[in-house]
Amino acid sequence: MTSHFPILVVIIPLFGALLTFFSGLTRRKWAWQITTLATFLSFAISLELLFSVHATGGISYHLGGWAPPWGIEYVVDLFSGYVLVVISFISLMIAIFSGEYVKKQIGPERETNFFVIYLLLITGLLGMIVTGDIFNLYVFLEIASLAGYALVAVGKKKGAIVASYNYLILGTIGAVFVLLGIGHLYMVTGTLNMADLRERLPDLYHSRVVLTAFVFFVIGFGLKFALFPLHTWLLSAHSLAPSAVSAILAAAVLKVNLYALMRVMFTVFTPAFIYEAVPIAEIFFVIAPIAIVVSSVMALAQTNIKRMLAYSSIGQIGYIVLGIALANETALTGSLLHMLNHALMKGGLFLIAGVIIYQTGRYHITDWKGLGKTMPLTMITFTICGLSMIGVPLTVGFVSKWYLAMGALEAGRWYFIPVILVSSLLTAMYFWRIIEWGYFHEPDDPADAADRCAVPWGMMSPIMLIAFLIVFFGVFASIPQELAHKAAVMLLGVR
Amino acid sequence: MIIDFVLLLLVVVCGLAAVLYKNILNSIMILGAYSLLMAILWTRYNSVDVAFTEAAVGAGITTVLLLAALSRTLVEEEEPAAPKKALFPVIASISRLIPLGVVLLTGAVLVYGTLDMPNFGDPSAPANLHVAPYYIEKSHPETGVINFVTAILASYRGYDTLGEVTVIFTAGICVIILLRRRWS
Amino acid sequence: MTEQVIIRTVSRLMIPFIQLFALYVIAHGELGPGGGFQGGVILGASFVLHALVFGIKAGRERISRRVSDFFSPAGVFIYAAIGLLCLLGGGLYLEYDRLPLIDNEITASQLGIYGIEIGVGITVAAIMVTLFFETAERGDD
Amino acid sequence: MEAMDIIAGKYNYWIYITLMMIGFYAVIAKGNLIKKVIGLNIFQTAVFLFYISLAVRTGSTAPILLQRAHGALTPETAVYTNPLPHVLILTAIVVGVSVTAVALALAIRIYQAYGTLDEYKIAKMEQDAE
Repeated sequence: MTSHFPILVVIIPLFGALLTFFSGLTRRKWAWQITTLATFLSFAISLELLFSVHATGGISYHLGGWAPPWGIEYVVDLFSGYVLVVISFISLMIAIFSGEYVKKQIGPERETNFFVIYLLLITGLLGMIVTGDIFNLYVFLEIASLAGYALVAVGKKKGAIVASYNYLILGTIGAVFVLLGIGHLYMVTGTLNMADLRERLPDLYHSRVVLTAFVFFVIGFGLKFALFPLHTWLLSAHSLAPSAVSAILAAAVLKVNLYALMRVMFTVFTPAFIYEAVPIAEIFFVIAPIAIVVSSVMALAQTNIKRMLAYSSIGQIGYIVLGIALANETALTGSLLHMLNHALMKGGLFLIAGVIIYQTGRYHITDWKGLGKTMPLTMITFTICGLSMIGVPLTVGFVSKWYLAMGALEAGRWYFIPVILVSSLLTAMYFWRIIEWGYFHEPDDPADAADRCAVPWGMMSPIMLIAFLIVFFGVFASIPQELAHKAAVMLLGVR
Repeated sequence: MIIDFVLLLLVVVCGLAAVLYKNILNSIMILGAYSLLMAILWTRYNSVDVAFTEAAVGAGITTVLLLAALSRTLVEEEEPAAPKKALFPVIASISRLIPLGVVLLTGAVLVYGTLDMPNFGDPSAPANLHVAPYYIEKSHPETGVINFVTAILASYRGYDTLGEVTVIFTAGICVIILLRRRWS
Repeated sequence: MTEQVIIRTVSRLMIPFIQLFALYVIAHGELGPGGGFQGGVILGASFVLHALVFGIKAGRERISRRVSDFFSPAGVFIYAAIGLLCLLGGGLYLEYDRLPLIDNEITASQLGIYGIEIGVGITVAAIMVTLFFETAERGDD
Repeated sequence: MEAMDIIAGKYNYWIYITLMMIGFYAVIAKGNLIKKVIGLNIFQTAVFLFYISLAVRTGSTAPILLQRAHGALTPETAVYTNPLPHVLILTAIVVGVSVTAVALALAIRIYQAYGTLDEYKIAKMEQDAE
């Protein structure tokens, strides 16, 4: 059975979605239970896969028994194994959280279908991670995208539907661009398998067709993971969606689309192409600092907590992109670590915002007066996530920023260090406001303090686990660092 | 050859007309014609399966869905909202040109890429030489299927097709969650 | 109203044939153009045609929400489950040659392909029906 | 002569690029939400035309094994069109109709909530609401 893990990790959420839908037809309320079980199994299998690739090297699984390049291949290596664990973990946390959250925020009649779509989203994301076939990547990209569009619109906010529509239009343009890129590559190589493409491309590095394909991949995926300045859809989609959905979009969907671009850049085109044949690093060197600083400034100007978090995501994507452009092991390690860290921090922050809105209905941080007294546990976890976003030592946020800064020095580009510092300072300012409102102001109505403590444990426990991990991996940084470093070496070594 | 050319021109004309008509009902009808012409064109390019699908989906289901959506909304394209008094009229008029610029830029990139492509119909184009001949030689002995497209669709790339069915299932559930009113 | 009568009579006559043709297309994908997807679309379209001619309400009587809801995931389930059956036979996912209980590899492969085409057809037909009715049905009727 | 060769030799690709630009323009420049979906369809179909075009081999026959009438079941007797892009586009057509359906569902919901399908009017209402 172990040998089938690469496919099971994707197919279990799919079966979960189907069973959830069937259970809905029989009026049984098993949606949340099935979802949690399916995401848990996926997470467990991902962990086992990561251990085994760490011990013995990459796994290739031939779907349908057809050898690549004729059939579709699934590939688990250190990079995909690492991202698989991150995404399946965060999807498990958000699934647990959603049990109570969905009942109140989305409504009982939509509950079953919410979880069906949630599981389909996870199927799509996990499928994108393990696939070694570039067209299969597109198919699963579309599963994840469609599910994502619908999830944005299920909330009660009117504007969310418009946000979802805009997300759909830009997302589809991105997907069609990816499809065009695939067509261009297929045209000159005659294959769709990523490993096979890598072998056949070097002779064609100066072909205009290949260059065009590369441009469309970057723009297509860039639209999907909100690469500055293609991020416009993100702000309304992430801020108006229900908080659990915002969390999965920011923590998982952005990451997986970024992963897909990295997959294409590093294992299809190889570092030799992306760093030497095209000026993509130079472009990222311009985009990333602007994204990092501008988004921090804009986040500082927001009073709506979710909009603030959405702006901050654009900057965090900027950090990851910067690490890719710096092109050395240290910086790329930083990027990979930041993918994990941002998934934990932003996932955690959106869930916490969800809890506070769930309990108090307050979106504006100026209304969060005295939350430190009325919802102490929630505010502590918020503070931990906030400190990590700033990059305070002993949190994960510090580790990845440290690696990025060291990578910048190593690349001889010291001028990115002030950028990181300024952005950290701005981040400190916009989180400090909230912490100040929460701890140093008296609550409007102290009487309801007791009432507000009663956040369901089903919602609090995943948040507390995330906050714990932020500190744990901040202190014992070597565990993810070792994995990320090995994955970075593998990516850069594929020459 | 001449027929292909006429069909291609007709497709472009239909595409333009579908975009330019103010009345959306007309647009939808022309879009249906566009899909049907596309299907005929593809039959001429020997892709019978795709043509069949495009005729059923593009000209059939898509048109019906568009009409159904139209019956619940508006038939005419509305007059655009009165433009706000712009502080800098120059910037406002430039910003209206941005979409055109984006489109032209995309077109330019595509033209640039196309310059290095093998000619249309080139039998020795790389796309036809690497993986494809294997299917043509082996698919019947290996899968027992006569239609190569079905053999690849269902067997060699059967997992893609599972993904495809999942996509359409996802779309169904998405539409249900968005539009269903009475849940009982 | 005579036009209506003509359309209704013709549709009543045509729909069974369209459905028969749809089944033919689903089953015939191995030999000629067509397959589960095309056949499924035609099957779904036959119900849509019925609803267009006789009204949405009459259409829903022909194929109720319970039925289309049940069949939508059923097709995907059949497809994915055939993949799992191949695991039981000792093969890889969707490796039809290894379907359990069938000795001849080519027969197994053909059966597997038939099975998934039927799965595709079921889901596509049911979803097409769902898409149409959910889009066209107003909340108040 | 070379320029003529480029123009005539790749005429199909020029057509698909034109169509793609038409569709893309409608998607990003049109204000009506249903018109955008129509543009999206043209945009996607243009890419399908690209895939189908790259599969064409002059003088080839449809990718279905020529059979019994000629006695032999060997594929060598004929040159077939490349079947792989056809398979990919079958999948992509399904994706296209799925996206269209979801986009239309959203457009209907937007119309119910705002009473208009004009992007700019909706944006204005959203601004006023804030």
